Amino acid sequence: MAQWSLLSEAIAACVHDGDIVALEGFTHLIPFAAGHEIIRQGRRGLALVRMTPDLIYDQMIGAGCAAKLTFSWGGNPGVGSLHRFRDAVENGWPAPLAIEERSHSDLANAYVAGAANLPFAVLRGYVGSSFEQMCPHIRSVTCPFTGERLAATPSIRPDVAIVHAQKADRKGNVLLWGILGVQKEAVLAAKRSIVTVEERVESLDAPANACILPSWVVDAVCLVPQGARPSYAHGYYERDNAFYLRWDAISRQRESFRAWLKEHVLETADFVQYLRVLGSGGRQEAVR
Amino acid sequence: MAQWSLLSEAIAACVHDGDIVALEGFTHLIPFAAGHEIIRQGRRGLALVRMTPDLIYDQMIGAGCAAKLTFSWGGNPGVGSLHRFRDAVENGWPAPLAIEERSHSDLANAYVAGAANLPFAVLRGYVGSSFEQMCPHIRSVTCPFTGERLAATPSIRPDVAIVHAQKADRKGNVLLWGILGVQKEAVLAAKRSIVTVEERVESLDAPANACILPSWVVDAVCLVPQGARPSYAHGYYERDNAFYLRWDAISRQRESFRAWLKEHVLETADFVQYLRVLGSGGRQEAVR
Amino acid sequence: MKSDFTSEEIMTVSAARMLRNGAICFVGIGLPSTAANLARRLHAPDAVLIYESGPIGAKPAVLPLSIGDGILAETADSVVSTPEIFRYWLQGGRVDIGFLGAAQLDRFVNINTTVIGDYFRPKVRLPGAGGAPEISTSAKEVLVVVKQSRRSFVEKLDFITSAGFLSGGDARERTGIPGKGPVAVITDLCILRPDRQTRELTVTSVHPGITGERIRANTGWEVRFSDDCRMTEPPTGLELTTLRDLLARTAAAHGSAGVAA
Amino acid sequence: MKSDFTSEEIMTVSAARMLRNGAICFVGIGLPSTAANLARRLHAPDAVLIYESGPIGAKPAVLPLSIGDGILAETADSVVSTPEIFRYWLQGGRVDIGFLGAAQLDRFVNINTTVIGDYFRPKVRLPGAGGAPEISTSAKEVLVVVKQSRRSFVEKLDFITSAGFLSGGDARERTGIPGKGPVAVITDLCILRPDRQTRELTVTSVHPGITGERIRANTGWEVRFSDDCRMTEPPTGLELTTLRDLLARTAAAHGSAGVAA
Repeated sequence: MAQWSLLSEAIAACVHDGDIVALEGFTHLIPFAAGHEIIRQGRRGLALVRMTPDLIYDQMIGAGCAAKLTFSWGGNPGVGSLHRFRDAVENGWPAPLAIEERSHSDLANAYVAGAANLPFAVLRGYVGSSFEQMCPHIRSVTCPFTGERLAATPSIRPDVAIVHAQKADRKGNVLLWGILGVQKEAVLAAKRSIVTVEERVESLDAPANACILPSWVVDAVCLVPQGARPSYAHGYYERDNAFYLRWDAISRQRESFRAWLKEHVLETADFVQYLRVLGSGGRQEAVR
Repeated sequence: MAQWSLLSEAIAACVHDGDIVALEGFTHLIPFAAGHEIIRQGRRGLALVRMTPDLIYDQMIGAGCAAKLTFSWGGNPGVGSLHRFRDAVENGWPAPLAIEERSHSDLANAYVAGAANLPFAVLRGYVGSSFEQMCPHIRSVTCPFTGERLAATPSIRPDVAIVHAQKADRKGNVLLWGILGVQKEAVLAAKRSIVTVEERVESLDAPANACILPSWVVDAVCLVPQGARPSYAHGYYERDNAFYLRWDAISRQRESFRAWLKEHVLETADFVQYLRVLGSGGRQEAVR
Repeated sequence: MKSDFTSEEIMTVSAARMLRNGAICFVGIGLPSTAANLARRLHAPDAVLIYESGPIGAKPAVLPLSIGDGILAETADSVVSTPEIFRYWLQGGRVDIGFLGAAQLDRFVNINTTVIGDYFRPKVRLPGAGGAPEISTSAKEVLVVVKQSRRSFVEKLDFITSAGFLSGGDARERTGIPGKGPVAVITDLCILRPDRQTRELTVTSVHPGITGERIRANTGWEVRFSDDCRMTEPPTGLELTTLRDLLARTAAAHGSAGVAA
Repeated sequence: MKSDFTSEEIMTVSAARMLRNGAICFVGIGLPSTAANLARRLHAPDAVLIYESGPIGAKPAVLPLSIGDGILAETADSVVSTPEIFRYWLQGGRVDIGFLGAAQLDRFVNINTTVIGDYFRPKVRLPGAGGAPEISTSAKEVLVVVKQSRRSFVEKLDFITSAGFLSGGDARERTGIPGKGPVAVITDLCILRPDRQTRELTVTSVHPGITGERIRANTGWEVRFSDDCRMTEPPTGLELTTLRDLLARTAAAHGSAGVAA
């Protein structure tokens, strides 16, 4: 049964050095607040997993939290490179970053396999690419009926999954809608999970067949309004695209990145203060 | 792009003798009207597929439409045996019925594999049971990472899938809600598909992340109000449980079954007339 | 001793008592569903009922007519597709208790719901597996509720649909099946539990007014009684009232035609 | 010849023209998304746009800022999970056209979005595969839209992220890949199509005002021109107005900060 917690307490309890950690969200509902709290608490040696490592993983990698990254597309969406990610891979700064590279289709299937308690995923994938030669985690199975050869890849089973959602009720049942990405699968594939939400409500009043995480598959639910900024929360606020553009300059050099991280994350107490420092107070749309 | 059609035309165009045909619906939204039309048109030699063959498959089997049945649970839910199904398996009446038996988990996975264009499904299934000895369609694969042995079964790829849903819009986009069963997977796994609906609407006005079949994955959409009777349509009418109980007596003997089939199906023009003959006119709840 | 409850009532009440509060329970239709919903109204208000048709956390006010009754969807915390139920929820290892019925079982709680007689030329064709083969292996524990007779409690099964303890002893563990297997079989006569060593079902609790003779007469093998076999606690007034009220409200809601589950 | 359109405009318009009405199109973000949405406004109102984040049948009024922009969800016929997109919709064989961008490609339209240099000690680490490896094999046909330069059109790739025609000829067919592969590469200079026999990209249409010399200077291999190479039809007034209007409305909706897609 999910406990309503402070985010700082949830991260302290659930995320340990060396854990396999997946923060998911496919451009929507990206758990920035949780990522910042992991940085603030100084976690090290994490094996990060994420289909689309973007700004929050760039920040975590640059902050030195990660030893490994399993991913399928790492970029600043619509803008360009992730400079901290590249610096880690190309130059080992601030620490070497091992990578386990997949395709979207593979990772999405691997989360599904993890949620379904299967050790591997089967997909029609990678044919003709260099992946099979370069990436030992990509193997194959043969269909016992047709003899066809298909790609097989290990399932994803994080120690902790962290996602952001729109609402949770008193008991900790979570509702999310809009672009769902692999959030549900990430939570179900993980041993532990934390969900940050925009809003705590008495009752979810969810439509039939909505995407719901029942309280009892979640460890901690944390009320963190705007916790997905600068990404967006459908029904709450839009993407702060200016920040995505600014990030390119902030992150390009190690020094400007470190200064930004210090001021905005390391020296802020929580996400509320981060938003204040960021000066986003005037930008809080109410598109609900 | 789905064509709005008469059910009789859709069955004539899409369902041929010898086809692999799946009418799905997990106690909810069972496409009775479509099953009756298949009987009326005298299809023969069908390889029927359905997780829970119940009254409509009992009727189709008793009417002589089927040569094979792939299934995981065949009974009159909450009542008892399917007498026509048993008569076909035990005595070959009115025709021998080959069976391909699975578990729910297997068939559900096999539809998923079919929808995903994979030749087989992988599941943790059947361990310790007699299935692997008796059923040659149940094989195994070995995980290329952990060495674990898992069950592998052939995917389901029907020639035609038929489901019933609540609504479709002008263009033929289909919305269903409530108990979803494997309907979406059945349609996506099939080469052709027919959807009967309760209602034709200008716009679906569906909630976010609702279960929708886009028009272009469906061949024919047919307006057949109450087309799932005596099963239920969430938001429209409840299950006619009295009929499920009555079916036990009707179907127990070949003669009473034949008489019922003749009067209610073979000698009615369509489902509207069937409902009239059945005398259900007085029972049309409006629970919407 | 003349009891003021029926044998079906004590069976249902005894089965309900087995469901601990907060347990995640995968519920078969019929007797298991009745028992699970009774438990929810008594000591287990926070039990989470999962039905294979898709509802998770169903809280029906009356008993469902079918495994996919609309009332399950309306009262559930979430309604997912049937593939998702089997893949993410059951196989995912999230189910504490699989609550099953059975057509036939043997002394090691292997279950047959497939055929009587030869598989290819059956004497009686039963409904088939449904969800049971994977419920019996993926759920952490299994409860079975079934009326006891020589037709249901048999010496040898013609087909093992769902694994219990197979040939007994550590046979089940050796297969690598994740779930622990059956912890109790609740009947209209008694409660049986697997012996720790042999895993053979032994009578551990006899319902009031039932003789050992009657149990033996309704068991297709030489049934053993455990050394500390006791009498089943009779249903309390509250248990009986709650059960009868549930059934009455179910009949009222569905009409007399509805007394199926 | 001084043209009244930019090279980016004729690229986008030429790419848009390739998308036939009613086609089911799996859309990459950036140039492909712009082209596909332009096509929807011109000759292909019934094209079905699928984005890997989950929207099926998206009809955004302005361009999305990201592959998972809320406007895609709001205007879609259906929004499913990302696993479902890849499993049921792409791998399911339902996509007519995969519309891709590329960091680098070779003469056989193999695409690299992974690394420049050694895989384990990369000179430049690129974003990685995204959906491309499976889009390029599962979509029935592939369109590529990319700015042409010696950095993007290279003699040899350091990593094949997504299969084009591999080593050319029937190499792709021999792998059993279901999709037919790339049918055209649209750049800011020209349109290239694979030769029927060799499958090598050849210039089949040169944009107005562009010389063969300029194309050669921006191609990392000895590029061939097809015998019937013609001049690309310049964008019509309607095409240009529609594109500019789309971009202007996009900028207005997202603010100047929004001109990302």
